[in-house]
Amino acid sequence: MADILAWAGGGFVIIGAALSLLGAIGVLKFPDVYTRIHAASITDTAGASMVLLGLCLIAGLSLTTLKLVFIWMFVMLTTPVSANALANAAFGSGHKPRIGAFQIMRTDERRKTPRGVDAP
Amino acid sequence: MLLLAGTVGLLVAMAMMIARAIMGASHYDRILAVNSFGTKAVLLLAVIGFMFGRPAFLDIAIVYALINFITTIALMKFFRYRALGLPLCASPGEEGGDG
Amino acid sequence: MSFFAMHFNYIVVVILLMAGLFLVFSSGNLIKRMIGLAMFQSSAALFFISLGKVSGGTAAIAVAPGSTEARALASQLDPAYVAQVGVEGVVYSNPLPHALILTAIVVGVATLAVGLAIAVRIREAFGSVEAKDIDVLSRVEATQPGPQA
Amino acid sequence: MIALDALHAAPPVLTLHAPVLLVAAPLIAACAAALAPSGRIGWMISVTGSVFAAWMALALVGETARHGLVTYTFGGFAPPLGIGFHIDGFSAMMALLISCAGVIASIYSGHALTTEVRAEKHTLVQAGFMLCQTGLLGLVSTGDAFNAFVFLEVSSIGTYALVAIGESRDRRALPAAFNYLIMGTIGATFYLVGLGFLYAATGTLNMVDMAARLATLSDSTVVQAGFAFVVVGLGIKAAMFPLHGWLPGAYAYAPSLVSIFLAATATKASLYLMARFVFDVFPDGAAFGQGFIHWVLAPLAATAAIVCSIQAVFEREVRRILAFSSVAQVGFILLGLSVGAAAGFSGAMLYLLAHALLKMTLFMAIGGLALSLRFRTLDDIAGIARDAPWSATAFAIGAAGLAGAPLTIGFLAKWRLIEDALHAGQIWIVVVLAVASLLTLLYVGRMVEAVFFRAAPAGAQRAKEAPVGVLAPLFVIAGLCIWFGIDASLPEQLANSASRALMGAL
Amino acid sequence: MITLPASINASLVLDIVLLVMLLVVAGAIVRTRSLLAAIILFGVYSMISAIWLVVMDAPDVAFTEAVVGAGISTIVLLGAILLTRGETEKSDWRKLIAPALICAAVGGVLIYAAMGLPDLGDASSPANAHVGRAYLEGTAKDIGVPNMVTAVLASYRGLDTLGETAVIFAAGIGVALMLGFGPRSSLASPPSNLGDRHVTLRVAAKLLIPLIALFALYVQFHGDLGAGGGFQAGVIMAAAITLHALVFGLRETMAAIPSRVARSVASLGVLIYAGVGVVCMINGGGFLDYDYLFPPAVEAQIPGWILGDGSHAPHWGQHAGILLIEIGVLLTVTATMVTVFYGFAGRTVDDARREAKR
Repeated sequence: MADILAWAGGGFVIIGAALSLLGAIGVLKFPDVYTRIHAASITDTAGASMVLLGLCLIAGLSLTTLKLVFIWMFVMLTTPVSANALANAAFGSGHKPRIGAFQIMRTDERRKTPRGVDAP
Repeated sequence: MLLLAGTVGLLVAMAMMIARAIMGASHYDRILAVNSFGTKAVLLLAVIGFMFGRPAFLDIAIVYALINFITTIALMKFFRYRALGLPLCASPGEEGGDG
Repeated sequence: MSFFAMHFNYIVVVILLMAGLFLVFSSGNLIKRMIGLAMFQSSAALFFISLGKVSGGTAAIAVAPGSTEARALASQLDPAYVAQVGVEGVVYSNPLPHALILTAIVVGVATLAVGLAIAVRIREAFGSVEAKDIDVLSRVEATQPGPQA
Repeated sequence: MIALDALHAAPPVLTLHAPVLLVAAPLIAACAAALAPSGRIGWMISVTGSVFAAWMALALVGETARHGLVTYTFGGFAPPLGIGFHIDGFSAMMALLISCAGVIASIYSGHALTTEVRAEKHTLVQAGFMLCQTGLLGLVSTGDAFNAFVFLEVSSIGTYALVAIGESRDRRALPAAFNYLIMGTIGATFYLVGLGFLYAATGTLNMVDMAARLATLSDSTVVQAGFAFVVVGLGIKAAMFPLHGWLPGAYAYAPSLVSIFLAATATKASLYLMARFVFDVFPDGAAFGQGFIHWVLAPLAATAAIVCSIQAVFEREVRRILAFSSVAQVGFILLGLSVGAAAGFSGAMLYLLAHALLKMTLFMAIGGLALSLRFRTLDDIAGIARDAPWSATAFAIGAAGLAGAPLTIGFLAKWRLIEDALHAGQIWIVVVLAVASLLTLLYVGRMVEAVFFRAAPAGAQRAKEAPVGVLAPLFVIAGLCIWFGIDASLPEQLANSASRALMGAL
Repeated sequence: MITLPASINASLVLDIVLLVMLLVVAGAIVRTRSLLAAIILFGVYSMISAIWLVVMDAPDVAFTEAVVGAGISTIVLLGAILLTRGETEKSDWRKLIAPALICAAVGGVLIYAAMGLPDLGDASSPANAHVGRAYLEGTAKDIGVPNMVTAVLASYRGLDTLGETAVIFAAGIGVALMLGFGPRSSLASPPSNLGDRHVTLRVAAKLLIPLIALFALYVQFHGDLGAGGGFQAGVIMAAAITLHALVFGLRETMAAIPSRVARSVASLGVLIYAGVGVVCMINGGGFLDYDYLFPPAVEAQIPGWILGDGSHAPHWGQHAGILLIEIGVLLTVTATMVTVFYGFAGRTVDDARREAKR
């Protein structure tokens, strides 16, 4: 039984790590701040959930599990909030998304802001 | 063994975050990278604790999550308001601002 | 190769120390100098911690002798090694450098805070945090007030 | 004058705990001063703390004269496991010097602070000043090398901010303080790295234990690196010649309270620690041994004594002249130390004491004048003797001592230094001392000439005589300069006992 | 020859990977001209070194590095560049030659010497065999707390920690002397031109602040059992207060904790620490000898069940002494960090201009 739990736990950890990795690729490859925030925050919460779930399975029921749950709560609370605050701040300071509804920019405007560099 | 694989995955993801933080483009990208790096570091610490057989070190992971959040807020506030001491809205009762 | 791996920590310490020192001496910006100073100090911390590591050791927080945790930790190591360097069946890393470096880190943050506070006042008094500008203004000042300047 | 070994300054209970009370008293006074409701009360607390520390230092001087060595164990764990204070004649002399300088400076600060610093900050300045004193006293008493680092930083971090508040008089205090902070931290970190190497080689941090273990070790690159980094680190802190760049600014632009205290003590405490390492922790032969002293220490010290004296001759700002002179005098002391292994250290020790007294007199006289007159250069203080005769007299006494005029302690100290050099057979050191003394005479002459024999420029602001609260400690110190010049038995006893301590193994 | 098991190799590999990351980040810090980027990267640098410290079995130090390097340092640095300027000027390469030579000389000496150091992890090196080993063997008998780092820090080398507390106190005094005691211009005015509400943030902060404070207390009182202690707890507590100030404004925070109170608490903490030492002295021991903290008559009255598996001598004095001094450290560190934050956050560019005119 314990063995199965340990293997399952390990599996969840790997899934979580893979999710984080996917998110990281997104952050590296996506074209602008908003898409990157999107990639990072979603995979961070999901990846963290998976990893912590896996560790819970390995740990069994103890103070350690409680701490893991605490970390999970913390991550679930803070990651979306900081992603939200970040996107809010970026948008408020005039960053224009490159894809989606704001994509249609005037050509001269697009020329002014080269790829990957934001307007002040 | 599985934990080791997880560790490697997280380390690679962290390395990518470092790359983003160095390349940056805008400072918002950097904050994002640091924040995401922090989350992954929390996970890595947790996994390492199990791998080395001392899960008691989860406290450090908790601290990390916490400090990471506060730093992100401070950075965000820095860019948006150019001051650390200002409140985020007019006052607890009325919400100021004109749109 | 093994020699290199076993001294890699020290090499990194030296490189970080050089990088910090370089930043302190080469940067004209006072804030950046403080960042360099912080890096410089942290390299000393890395040095001490590397000295205190014991192979196969665990953190110096006592594990109850004979507990499952203690047995799990010992099971990964050669019993002869554990008997030789372990304390009650568990191998620990050296706690002394950790205690020293805790103190040193605190000293570092204290220095950083005071240094930055002075840098802020410099900016207010001279209008710049570039060493170049400050030098020029100081030199001008040195010649100003005397009657026969 | 009484003999030191008959000195029973404090009751036995206090004497037993004197080593720790010496350090704890200023620390507690610092906390109390920070809590004080007004600057006046903060000042009283600070004076009380300093006086208590000086009392304890006096008790320790007596104890060390009788027993040679006083040890104190903290936490009930004997070194090397725990931290121990290890106080011999040298430590006791330094402790007495530092605490007495603290008393004088804190009494002086009652008047000086009111004109130099805004009232709301007085309690904090007193607290910082007491912390600075705590650090230096701990530094000279401790027998643990890492503990010395901690105390070094306690005093330094207090000092950086104290130097910087000199900005209200001259904004150049800020960059000077920043420079001091950077160089000081680099020095302290070098010391720490060196300590890391020594710890790697010996596995201990206690200096006695370290010395014992180094004696059994063969000379390795690790030990040599440890020695080099410790010496360079402390050399920066002690303003040893090529590493002295931070000093002139820090001394010149600090508020007078701080420059008085620093000039008398700060570099000397670092010199103390360096001497401990060079002569005690590393017995002859280990690391670079005598080669280091002959081929590095002595030539650098000689260069310092000459080059910085020349710089002082060509400097225009009064306080910077004194600051450059301080670097040069550090060179004198180091020269004295370098011949010490052959001829004994008492000359160097006497010179250290003398220089502390003289520099305090000079900086305090200048500080007293600055209370009523803003000045920078020699021209600004031309003819000031007519407006403030008493301060000018004290200044003249200090200046005469610095130049080595007979009947002052300065003459005696220089004489002994030259005697020691002759005794060691180092003629070139005698030549260097003579040349540097001539240069000293030059810049001292310039200052005295400006103060006494030049007419004040027309329409210049007039100075006022310093208040009694400043003149009293000033004349105590100036009086000591002369008294010790005539009857030097007390400083000589101190210096001899310090010299014996440094000569004997730990 | 003892064969190394997989976990040791794993830790060696982790060690090397993390150090390489550290080098890369350090290189980026040296190269970047944007101060902000440097500060953000410095946060990353601290985070990596904290993970590395865990790998090197130093969780206590990792704790400190995490809260100090990634937390306090970053916030203080941000506060500092707010009051200065964001970019550094490009320096002439000719001016870089001398610093590069100095660094190369220092580095050369160090590399040469470091090659003579014992291997990483050598249990029989002098560093690990002499005094360090004595602590490992003696802590259970002498002090009776599981966390040996705490034992060394608070009891064996308690004087160092008193000095460390004094250093922190000195830094608080220094920053207060330089930057004053909090806001002078009106900081109450909201950023009215920006229409942010940040409802989520405020709700989340309200939830989190008590949790963080609670966690700080856990770290404080768990310090002799696991990683943690007064310093770490103090910084975490200060972080909670900082978060409050960041979200609700400095005015609100200073209404709750005026700077005068913060400064008094800072000196109170040092006084508690020194006071414990003096009490031990009055009871007949040495300074900070906690075994003398309670007079024997009192110690006999303490019932055995309070702490106790009874495996070692009880050491009431040691436990109580460590507890008390850690409280002293907590108070000083919290109050000082808050004072430092007030100093940096409470000053605005307007203040600076006014001060310059004066």
